Amino acid sequence: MEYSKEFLQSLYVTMVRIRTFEKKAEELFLQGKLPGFIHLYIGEEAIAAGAMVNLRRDDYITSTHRGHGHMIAKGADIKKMMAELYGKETGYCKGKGGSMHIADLSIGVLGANGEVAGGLPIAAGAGMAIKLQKKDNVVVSFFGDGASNRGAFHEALNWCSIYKLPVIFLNENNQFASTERVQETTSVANIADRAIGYNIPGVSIDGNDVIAVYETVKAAVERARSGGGPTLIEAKTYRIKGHFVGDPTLYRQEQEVEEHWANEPIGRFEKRLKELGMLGEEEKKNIWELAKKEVEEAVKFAEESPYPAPEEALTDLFVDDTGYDY
Amino acid sequence: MEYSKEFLQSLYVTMVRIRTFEKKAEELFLQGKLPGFIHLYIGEEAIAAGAMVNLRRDDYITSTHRGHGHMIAKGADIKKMMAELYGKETGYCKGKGGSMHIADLSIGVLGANGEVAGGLPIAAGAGMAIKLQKKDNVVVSFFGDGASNRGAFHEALNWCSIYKLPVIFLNENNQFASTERVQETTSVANIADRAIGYNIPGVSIDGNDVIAVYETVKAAVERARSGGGPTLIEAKTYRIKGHFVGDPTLYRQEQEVEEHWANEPIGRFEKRLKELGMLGEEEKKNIWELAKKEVEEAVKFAEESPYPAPEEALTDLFVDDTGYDY
Amino acid sequence: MREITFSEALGEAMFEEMSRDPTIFTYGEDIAKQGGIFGAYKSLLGKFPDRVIDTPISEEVIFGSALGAALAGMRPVAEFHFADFLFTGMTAIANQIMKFRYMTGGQAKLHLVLRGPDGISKSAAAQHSESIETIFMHIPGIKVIVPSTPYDMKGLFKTALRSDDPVICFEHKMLYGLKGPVPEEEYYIPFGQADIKKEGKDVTVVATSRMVHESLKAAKNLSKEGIDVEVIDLRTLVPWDREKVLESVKKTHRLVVAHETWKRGGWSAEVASVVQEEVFDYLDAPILRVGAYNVHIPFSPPLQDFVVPDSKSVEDAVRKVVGGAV
Amino acid sequence: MREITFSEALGEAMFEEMSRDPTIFTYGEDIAKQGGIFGAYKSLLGKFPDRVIDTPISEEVIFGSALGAALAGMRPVAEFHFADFLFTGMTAIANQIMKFRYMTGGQAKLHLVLRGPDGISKSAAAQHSESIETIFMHIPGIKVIVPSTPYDMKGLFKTALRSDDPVICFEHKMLYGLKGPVPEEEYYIPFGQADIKKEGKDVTVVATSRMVHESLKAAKNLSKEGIDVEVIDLRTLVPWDREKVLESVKKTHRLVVAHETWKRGGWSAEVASVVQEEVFDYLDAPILRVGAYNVHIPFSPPLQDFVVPDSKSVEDAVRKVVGGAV
Ligand SMILES: Cc1ncc(C[n+]2csc(CCOP(=O)(O)OP(=O)(O)O)c2C)c(N)n1
Ligand SMILES: Cc1ncc(C[n+]2csc(CCOP(=O)(O)OP(=O)(O)O)c2C)c(N)n1
Ligand SMILES: [Mg+2]
Ligand SMILES: [Mg+2]
Repeated sequence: MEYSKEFLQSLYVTMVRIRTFEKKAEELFLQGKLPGFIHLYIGEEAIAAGAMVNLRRDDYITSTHRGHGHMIAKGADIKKMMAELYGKETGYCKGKGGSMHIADLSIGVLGANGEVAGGLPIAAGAGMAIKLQKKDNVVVSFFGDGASNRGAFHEALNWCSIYKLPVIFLNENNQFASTERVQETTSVANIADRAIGYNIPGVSIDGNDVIAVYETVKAAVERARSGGGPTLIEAKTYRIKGHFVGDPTLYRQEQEVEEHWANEPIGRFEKRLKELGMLGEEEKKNIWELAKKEVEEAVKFAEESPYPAPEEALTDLFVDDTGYDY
Repeated sequence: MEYSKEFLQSLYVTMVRIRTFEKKAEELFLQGKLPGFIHLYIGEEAIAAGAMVNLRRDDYITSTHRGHGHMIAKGADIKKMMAELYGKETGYCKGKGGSMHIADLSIGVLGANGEVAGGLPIAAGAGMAIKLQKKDNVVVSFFGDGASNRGAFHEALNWCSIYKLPVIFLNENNQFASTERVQETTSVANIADRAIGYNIPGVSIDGNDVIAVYETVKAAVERARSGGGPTLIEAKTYRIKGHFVGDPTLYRQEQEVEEHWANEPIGRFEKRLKELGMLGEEEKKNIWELAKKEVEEAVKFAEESPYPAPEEALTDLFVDDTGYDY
Repeated sequence: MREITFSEALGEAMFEEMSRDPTIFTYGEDIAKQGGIFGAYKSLLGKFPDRVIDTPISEEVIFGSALGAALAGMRPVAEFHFADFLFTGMTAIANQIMKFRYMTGGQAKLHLVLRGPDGISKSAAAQHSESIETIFMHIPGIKVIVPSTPYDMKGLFKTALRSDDPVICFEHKMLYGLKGPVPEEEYYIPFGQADIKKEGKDVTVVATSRMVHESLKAAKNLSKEGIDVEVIDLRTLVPWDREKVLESVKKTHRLVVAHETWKRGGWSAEVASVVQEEVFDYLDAPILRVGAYNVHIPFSPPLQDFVVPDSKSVEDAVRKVVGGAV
Repeated sequence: MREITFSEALGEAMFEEMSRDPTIFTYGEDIAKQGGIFGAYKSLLGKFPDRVIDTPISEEVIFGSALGAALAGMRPVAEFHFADFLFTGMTAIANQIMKFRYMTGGQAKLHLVLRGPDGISKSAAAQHSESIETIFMHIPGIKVIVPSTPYDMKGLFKTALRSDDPVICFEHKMLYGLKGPVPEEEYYIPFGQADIKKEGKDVTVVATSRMVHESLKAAKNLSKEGIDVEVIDLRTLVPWDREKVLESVKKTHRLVVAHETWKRGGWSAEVASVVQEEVFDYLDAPILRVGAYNVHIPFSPPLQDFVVPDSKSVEDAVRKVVGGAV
C-alpha cells in the first residue's frame, strides 16, 4: 500500500513522543522524583501508534498498567500525565491515581488499570453501550500476554462474540509477564489462536512493525464499525526494559535484551522511512527535539504544580457526597 | 470393539440406578419431602456411567449442582445420598450440605458444587497434587455448557495444559444453562473446539451413547495416567427435565422435549444390548427391580433417620474448633 | 391503598424508569425469558426486548461491563443472581467499579446498579444463602440499599435508577412474595433516611430487610410483656442514618442491632461502635447484636433455623438489654 | 539474640517446614525466579525446585487449586501477590475454601495457606494498597494471621504450616524489611494468643500489623505526657484473644482499637462491640477506633498520609479517650 509522507511521519512522531516521555519518566523515577512505581512502554511504541491512528476521538480504549504509550497515542495531554506521575493536583486524577490509573474520558480513555486484564470487562460494557446506542464507535482493549491467562479474557471474548460487539482485543505480547516468560505460563504458541474458541478472527502480527499494526487494526476497526463484531489481534513485541523501573530482572540475560534492541520499532521504522526518502536528517532531529521540548515543559509544569491539599483526599468518591461518614 | 456382556450390563446397571434414584428424588421433591432444590441428571446418565467405569476408586472427580449421577457412578452409598437430600444426620454431610454439596472423599469425590464451574480449579489442584506425589491417578472434572463461559474454565484449562496435569475436563453439554440455550451464550459450535486455545486434544461426542463416552474417556484417562496431560471432552446431550424440579420451563416447547426423549441414553443402549443379545427381558426386569429396591431402601433409611440436633450446626467449620466465638 | 408484592414493586420501578429513560438497560442470567428466577422481572417480560438481556454465566463481565457501559453513557442494571456469586465477579466490583471514580479524580459519573437476591430461603444451603452487604459497607465506593417492604423497594429503587453513583441493592429472597401498600403516584425515597417502622420508648431495635419483620414480630410479643420497642429500618447502609438512630437511643437508652448476616464483623458492629462512641452517656445497658452464628448456612431445616436469627433471637436480646440495665 | 528481617523470618519458617514436610509446596506469580516481588521467598531460591512454582496470572485457580491440592493430600501455600487481588479469585476462597469443610459435614482437613502482602507502601495507589483482613474475619471458615514482628511472623507461620484448617496470612509491605530478634531454636506461636507489646495502666490500645508499631510510637510520645498506654497486638484475628483484651480493659477502663483498614465496618468495630458488651461497667469512656477514612488509598504522598492512620492518629484517639472520661 502507498502512504503519504505526512501519514508515515505522524506515526513516527507518535512513537518518538512516547519514547521521549518514557525515557524522561525513567530518569525522573531513578532520581527519586516520582512516587509509586512505573511500567515503561519502551520498545512497544509501534502498537499504540499503529493502532490508535485508526481511532476517532470519541472511540474508546481500555489500557493497562503499562499505559503511558496508549494515552499519548490517543491524544492525551502529557502535561497532565506528567503531573499525575508526580502526584500533583494538576494531574489527570488530581494526584489520586498515579501512573496506573490515568484516565481521560474526554478522549475515550476508560482508564489505565492496575489489575491485570481489568480493562477487558470494561471494554465489553462500552461495546454494549455502543450497540444499544446504535453508534458506530469502536473500543480497543489493550492487554498483555500475562493477562490472556486470566478468566476475564475468556469471559470478555465470549461475551463480545455472542453479542457481536465492536471491540478489538489488542494483545501486547511482550514475551513476559513480570518475571515469567510467556511460554512458561501460556499454553498456546500464538495467543491469537485462542480466537478460535470464540469464533472470531484472530491474527498474530509483528508488533514492532508499526505499519503491520496499523493495517491489521484498520481492518478490525472497519469490521467492528460495520457490525462485524470483535477481533483478537496479537502484536508480538519484546519488553526491553524491566517490568517496572528498578526491576532486578534476574530472569533473563543482558545479552538477550541487547539482541532485541536491534529490533526496536523506532529504529526499524526510521530505517524504512529513510529508505523511502521520507525522513531527512533535519526532520528527524526536529521531531526528537520537539518531543524533548514538549516533555521538558511537561516536567516543568508538573514540578511547578502544587501537591493536592491533604483534605482533597476526601473528595471524588461519590458525585453525591452528602451524608457520608468519612 | 468387542465387549463382554458383563461389562456392558454393568454400564446399563449404572444408568438404571441413576435414573431410578433421580425419578424417586423428583417424586419426593414434588411431594414436598425434600428441602432446598434439586437438579436432575435424567437423560444424561450415559456420561457419568461411561466415564466413571474408567476410574479407580482412588481417582478423583469434581462434580456439579447436577451431581447425583456422578456420585452414583463413582460408587457412592445411595443411602447416605438420600439421607442428605432429606437433610438427615445420617447423610453424607450430616445434613449440612444437601443435594448440591455432597462429597465423599473416601471414593475421590471432591464435592458436588453449587457454584457453576466451581469444581474446575479444585480439579486443577488435585492434578497438581498427583503430579507432585508422582502418582498415576487422574481427575475427571465435570462441568456444564454454561460453565464453559466462566473464567474459571479458561484458567483451569490453561493451567493444566502448561503443567501437563492428569485432568480430564468433561463437558456435559445438555443444550441449556438454566433458561438459556447454549447457542445464545456460547460463541462456538462445539465447546471442544476451545481445546485449541490450550494446545490440548478436544473431542466432541454423542453424550447419549454410553460406549462413545466410555471409549473417549478411556483414551483420555490413559493419556493422563501416562503423563500426557489434560483432554477436553464435550459430551453432547439434552436436559430432558427442567433445570430444577419445579422449573416452569417457559423457554422451550414440550414437543422439543418429547423428540429428545426418543434419544435418551438408557432406551438407546437397551435397544443395542437387545440387538446384541446381551440383555434378556428377565434380566432387564431384574435390573430395574433391584435398582428400585435399592432406592426404596435408601428412602426408608433416610426417612427413619433423625434430623441433626440443632446445635450440630456449630460443628465442622474447623478441625481445631477451640477458641472460636460462635 | 392498593397492595402489591415486593417483587412487583421492583418490576414497577424498573418499568417506569425504563419507560422514561432510554439509557437504562438490564442484564444478567435468566432474566429475559422467565422474568428472573425469583420473578423480579416478570413485569418486564417482552416489554423492552432490546434492553432486557440474558447473558452467559460470566460474572466478572456482568459486573465489569456495567462500569464500561456507564462510562459510555448508559445506565446499566446488572443482576447478580445470588449474592453468593458477587464473589465470582468480585474484582470487577471491588477493584474496578468501587474505585474508578475516586482513582481518576472524579472524572466519571457511574450511574449503574447491581441488584439481586440475598439471604436465606427454604434450605438453599451455603452457596445460595448469603447476606454479604457488610462487605460493601466496609469497602468504600458503592451505595447500599436493603429494602424491607414493597413501598421501600419501589421508592429506593427508583432513586437508585436516578443516582449518578453506583448502587447495590439486596433483595431478600423471602420478601419477594410479601404484599404491602404502594401508592399509584410516583415517589422516590432518598438514601440515608431510616424509617421508624414502629415507635417505642423502652428499647431501640435497628434492623434491615427480613430482620425488620422479625423485629416487628418481636416487638409485638414483647409489648405483651410491657416492653415498648422502637423498630428502626435503616433502609440504606451506605449512607446510614446515624442521626435517627442516635436520637432514638437518646430516647430509649437501650439498643439492639439485628441482621441476618454473621454477627462477627457484621455491620451491627459498626452501628454499635458508632452509637457507644457518640452517645455513651445515654446508654443504660450494653448494646447487643443479633446475627447469624459464625458458620455457613446449613441445608437441613433445623440447622438453618438454629444458625439464622429470627424474631425469637430479637426478643431474647431485647429482654436481656432491658433486664441488664445498669 | 540474633536479628533477622520479617521477610527472612517468613523465609526461614518456609524453609524449615518444607525441609521437614515433603507435602508442602508453594506457588504464585513471580515467586520462583526472584524470590517474590517483596523478596519473601529469597531464602527458597533454588532450594526446592519442584516445590516452588511460578504460575500464570490466574487467581481463581491459584486459590481454588489450593483446595484441590489439600484434598488430595498436599499442603499448598498459595501466594496472593497483593491483597487487592484476593478479590480477583475471591470466589475460590469465599465460596469454596471457606465453605468446603462445613458443607461436607467435616469430611476434609483443609491444610492450606494463603499468604501475601497487604497494606500501603510508598504510593502504590488504590489497587495495590488494600488491607482487607476484616472480610476474612466476617465470613467464617479461615484462620487469619496478621503478624507485626519477625518473631511473630516466623512463629505464627510455622503454626500455619502445621494447621489442619485453612489459614490466610497478611504481611504488611512496610514490615518486610523490619529487623527484630528471632531465636535460632525452633518455636511455634499458637493462634488466638494476643501479645502485650507494652504494658500500661491508663489506656489499652489494640492493634495489629503496621499499626502495632505506630501504637508503640504513640505510647512512647504519650508517656511524656504522663499517659501510660498498654499496647496489645492481637496477632491473629480468627480466632482473636478476647480474654486478654477484656482483662486489659478491666484494668485500664479505656480502649482504642487501631487498624490501617477502613474504619467503617473494620474489625475494630467487632472488637469495640464485644468489649462494650462484655465489660460495659468497666468502661470510663467510649471506645474509640482508629482506621483509614472511607475512601480508597490515593497515590499522591500527602493524600495517602492523610487517609491512612499513623502514630499521630493513635495519639489523638488516646488523648481523647483519656480526656473524655465520664
Ligand atoms: C489480577 C492481577 N494479578 C497480578 C498482578 C500483578 N502484576 C502486575 S503486572 C503483571 C504482569 C503482567 O503481564 P502482562 O499482562 O504480560 O503485561 P506486561 O507487564 O508484560 O505489559 C503482574 C503479575 C496484577 N496487577 N493484577
Ligand atoms: C457462578 C454461578 N453463577 C450462577 C449460578 C446459578 N446457576 C445454577 S445452575 C446454572 C446453569 C448451569 O448451566 P450448565 O453449566 O450448562 O449446567 P446444567 O445445569 O445444564 O447441568 C446457573 C446459571 C451458579 N450456581 N453459579
Ligand atoms: Mg507481557
Ligand atoms: Mg447445561
